[in-house]
Amino acid sequence: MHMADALLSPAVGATFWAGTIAVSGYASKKLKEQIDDKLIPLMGVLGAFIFAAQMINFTIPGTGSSGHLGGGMILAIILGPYAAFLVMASVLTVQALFFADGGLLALGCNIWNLGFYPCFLVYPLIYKPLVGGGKNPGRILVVSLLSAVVALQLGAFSVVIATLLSGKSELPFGAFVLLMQPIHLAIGIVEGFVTAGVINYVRSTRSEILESSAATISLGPAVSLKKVLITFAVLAAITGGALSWFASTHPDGLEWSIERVTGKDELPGQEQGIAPLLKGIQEKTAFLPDYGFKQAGKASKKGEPPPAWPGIEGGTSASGIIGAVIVLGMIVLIGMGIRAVRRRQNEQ
Amino acid sequence: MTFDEKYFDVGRLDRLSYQSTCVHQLDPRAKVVATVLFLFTVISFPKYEVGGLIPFFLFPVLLMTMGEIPFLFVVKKVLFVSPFAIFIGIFNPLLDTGTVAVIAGMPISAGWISFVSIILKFSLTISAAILLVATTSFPGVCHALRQLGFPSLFTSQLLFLYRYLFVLMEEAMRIIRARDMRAFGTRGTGIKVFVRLIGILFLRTVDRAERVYYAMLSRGFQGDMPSLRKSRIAMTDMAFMATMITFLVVFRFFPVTEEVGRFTQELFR
Amino acid sequence: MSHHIVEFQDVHFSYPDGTIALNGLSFKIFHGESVGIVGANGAGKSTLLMHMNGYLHPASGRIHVGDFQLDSRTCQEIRKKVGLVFQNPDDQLFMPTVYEDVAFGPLNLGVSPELVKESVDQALATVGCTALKDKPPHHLSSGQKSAVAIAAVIAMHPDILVMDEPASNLDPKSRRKLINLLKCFEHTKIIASHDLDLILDVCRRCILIREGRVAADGPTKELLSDKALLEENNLELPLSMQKCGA
Amino acid sequence: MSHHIVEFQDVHFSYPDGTIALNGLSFKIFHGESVGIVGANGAGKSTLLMHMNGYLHPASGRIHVGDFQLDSRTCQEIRKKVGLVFQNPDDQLFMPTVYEDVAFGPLNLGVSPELVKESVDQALATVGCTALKDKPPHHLSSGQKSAVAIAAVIAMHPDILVMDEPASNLDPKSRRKLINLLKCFEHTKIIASHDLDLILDVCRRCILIREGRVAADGPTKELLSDKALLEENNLELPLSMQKCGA
Ligand SMILES: Nc1ncnc2c1ncn2[C@@H]1O[C@H](COP(=O)(O)OP(=O)(O)OP(=O)(O)O)[C@@H](O)[C@H]1O
Ligand SMILES: Nc1ncnc2c1ncn2[C@@H]1O[C@H](COP(=O)(O)OP(=O)(O)OP(=O)(O)O)[C@@H](O)[C@H]1O
Ligand SMILES: [Mg+2]
Ligand SMILES: [Mg+2]
Repeated sequence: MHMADALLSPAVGATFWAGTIAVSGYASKKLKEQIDDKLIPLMGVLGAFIFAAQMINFTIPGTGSSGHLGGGMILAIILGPYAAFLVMASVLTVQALFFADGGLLALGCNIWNLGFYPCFLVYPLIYKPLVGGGKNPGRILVVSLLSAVVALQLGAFSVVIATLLSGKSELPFGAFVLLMQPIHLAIGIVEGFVTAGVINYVRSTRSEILESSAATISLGPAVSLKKVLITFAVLAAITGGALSWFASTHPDGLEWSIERVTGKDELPGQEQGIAPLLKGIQEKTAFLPDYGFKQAGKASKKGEPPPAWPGIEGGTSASGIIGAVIVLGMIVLIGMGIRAVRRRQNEQ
Repeated sequence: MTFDEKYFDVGRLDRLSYQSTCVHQLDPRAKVVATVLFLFTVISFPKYEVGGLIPFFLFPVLLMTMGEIPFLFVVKKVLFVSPFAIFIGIFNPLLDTGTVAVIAGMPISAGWISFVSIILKFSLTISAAILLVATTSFPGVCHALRQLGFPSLFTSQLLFLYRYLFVLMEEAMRIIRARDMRAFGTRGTGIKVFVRLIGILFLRTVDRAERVYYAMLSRGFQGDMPSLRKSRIAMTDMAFMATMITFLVVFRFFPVTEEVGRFTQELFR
Repeated sequence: MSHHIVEFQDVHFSYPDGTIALNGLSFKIFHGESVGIVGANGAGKSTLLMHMNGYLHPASGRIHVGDFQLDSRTCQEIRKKVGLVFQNPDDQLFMPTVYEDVAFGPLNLGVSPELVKESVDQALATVGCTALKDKPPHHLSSGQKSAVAIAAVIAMHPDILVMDEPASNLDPKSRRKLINLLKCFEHTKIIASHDLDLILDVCRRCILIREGRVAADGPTKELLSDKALLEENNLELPLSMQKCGA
Repeated sequence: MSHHIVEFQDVHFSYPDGTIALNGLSFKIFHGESVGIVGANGAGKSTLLMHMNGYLHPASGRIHVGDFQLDSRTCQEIRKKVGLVFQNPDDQLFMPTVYEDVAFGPLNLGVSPELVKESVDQALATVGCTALKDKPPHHLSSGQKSAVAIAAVIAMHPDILVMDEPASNLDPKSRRKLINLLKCFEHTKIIASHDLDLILDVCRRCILIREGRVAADGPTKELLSDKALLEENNLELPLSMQKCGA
């Protein structure tokens, strides 16, 4: 669910960056105050750990497809929100640079979505108050699931908002939401299981790590898990209802998106998932030229002479296309020229 | 991609970044700033812009050739990376069906144009990010960020992250190989085993962080990461920035593609 | 059936960053042999072992294991035949208890639970670790971990046992125990190590790798007493042979 | 000034999980000595070294290094005197390039940039790695990493060089190079290792640790030829002494 540069407008990209930089600055300042210099190498090495762990795939039961770790919640639980946010920012920076996941402008947005929500909303408002003493594995599991799901839902929703505000995509709000949220519900559940599994494992083998971590200092009074769960269920029902109402005001959008969502139980980014989807879309769009052609034909019947090539907007689009081909050709030539010169230099 | 392939990929990019071509020798700050300006310029084009984006391919091509970065490597990265933009963009032709042009008798809908625009922007921005690190090296980028005012706490731990990336990826790779060697297909690769692997890797990571911290203490670490890097902006860097900005402005505000096309049409008329 | 069990024919392999790791490697290993693989740091030993059970695939050249030629379809089959023991047992022991860890491989092979139990018990007995059955691996000493890692592999009844640096970081006594253990295995054994004394003790035959190619291949005793050859390859006489001449 | 440079007096230490690692350890090391620390896996060697420059503090007992008694106030001073080379060079090379890594210590000591440059260059020259200056550590071979890790420590001009398993995973030639390098250091040297041949080559004196206590202490030659004592401690004769008698 990495946001991509190509979908962003400069204003939206810059806004997210501004938010991210502000939070990073705040987090750095907070950390500087309480710093234990042990934290710098720990943060760096844990960042590398998250990065490496994200590269490991596992099989999701029942689907045969594979998932991987996000890591925001684990970091927040181990390091506390400030350090976790910075580490998450670093992990995403490295991803943007080494895997080009998303791109550099979208990085601000991605850090916000995958770092801010888990560290500064979900961790202090859900995980920490609910987990209690952090001693009960069952409770850790439930709270981790809830936290991961909420964090990912917020992140996914944020992607939708950013994309819509940027205005580069035609997807209507309702359809987009219905496309993103269910997928991220699945991802969130998996993430929650993994988070709880790792935390419980660490707790059972080396509990001192969790106890000494910055995150567990000054635990607030434990809130009743039941109450919060009920509240969440109610909230979920309300938002679900609202969203589907919203979506149903865009009926055609709803129709096809439901079709897609139900036809597809894998995570995005899986080849198996996307290939048939793309194929379907190709089939859908195949009628477009045909359809357009008829329209053009109809227009010509009305007596106007059919627009001769290069078409309606005559000059502009023709010279545009010719120009594009020539410019591209020139760029390729320049590239090949430099390469040839280099090769000759190297040979000498 | 398997773990090995991902790991090798990162390693290869990292190795490319330690070459010493003229592009690699430019000041990292200049390259970071230039990349950001480039990205903003590309992104600032409106939704339906196609022609105006094409001249911008000059930059990646120049960086690739001058910086001796294999062309196919970058193309592969761009193709295989982050399907999200394409995934979302592909809806445009579906939903935005108004015909805006007819070319060679074939009507083109606005959706297709905005989709092509997304693809072009995508290729440009992704290759810019890859080329930044391939021609600057990751530590170079980090030092540039620090000099440009990012908090030193952030950049220091980013450098640690970079350093231990390779160590931990190798560790993870060995663990994964050990799992896959006894997993035979998908039986042993479920979430239970995964959680344990991650748990073990985590504990080893924490222990390693401890040892690294000791190693730092033994060399007088007291909370500050000293740096010897005091790069000075040279004339070549200034020249690079000036050229870059000029070209960005020209390509952004002057319809180069169309003019070239019009000029050619005139020639053959 | 062919009587050789592993055959490399002109195998080439480069890592994606361009490092040439194997560069025309050819050899045959026959049933029941014990072969040491030696060479300088970076000679390509680990890369070679990774090919042996299809973790890496050759860029050119062919690899036969048993009746199979290695390719992406046969590599699962080949992994059943070839048991690889990793250098660092911590990489390999990831289940909650020793028993579960040793059972991991056989279970994934689809063996029935009773048979699994049997082969686990047998494997643990072979390496003398039956008493450790219910311990979590992280509470074991390094020597015990090495032994359990070997048990985990032999529980899958491989035809060939392949090991990368089996004795590093073991104290001399645990190392000696490991050597004795290895000596009494009937399997075909292939061991890569810098510990030339271990190779001398365990392996009859020795293959010397240099820059991804076979530089010498012959009886361990002869090869490891050829001072000039060893020096050329960043090696030296096994320690137990060094002082005696002097 | 005291003429002994390191002194442990009845040092006890347990890890938080209750493992007793040091259990009444006492010894003195004098200026210019080279001392090998040997013992079985888990005997407490690494724990001992960690005390030597104050990462771990004894639960009871006293440690003197030079003129200081180790406590949380003096440990900064003591760290300047004691250069610790870790077993795994990856733990120690934490900066992005070799040069920056070697410079890290001197810079933290507040040395001026020119002097830093000088001592870095000198340290790299000592270990023969000048050419690697601008490389990132993860592109080095294991032998090179070990050498650079030593350079990083000697660039701080410590009085005492402390090493944990310096030769593991090195090929025999690189190991020999390292031994020669160690031999020509003038420093007081303390080396913990399972490689008894290395200890025999480099150290005059040897301390044998068992269960967190000194089990024997004496000239290396004598100690490492006492077969019974070694056997008791999970060790065995250095390989280079084994075959000769036979
Ligand atoms: N992941 C990798 N990416 C790039 N090059 C690699 C990688 N792994 C190994 N190499 C290179 O391949 C060559 C062979 O490495 P290999 O690990 O097989 O050597 P080795 O003989 O096992 O060495 P050692 O004795 O140090 O274990 C070396 O030059 C090494 O630097
Ligand atoms: N972080 C730790 N927490 C708990 N126990 C530990 C820890 N590190 C070591 N120990 C235990 O302390 C004892 C001494 O360990 P130490 O690492 O000092 O042994 P060693 O002599 O260095 O062994 P080796 O030769 O295997 O390196 C062992 O019983 C070990 O299990
Ligand atoms: Mg190896
Ligand atoms: Mg130790």
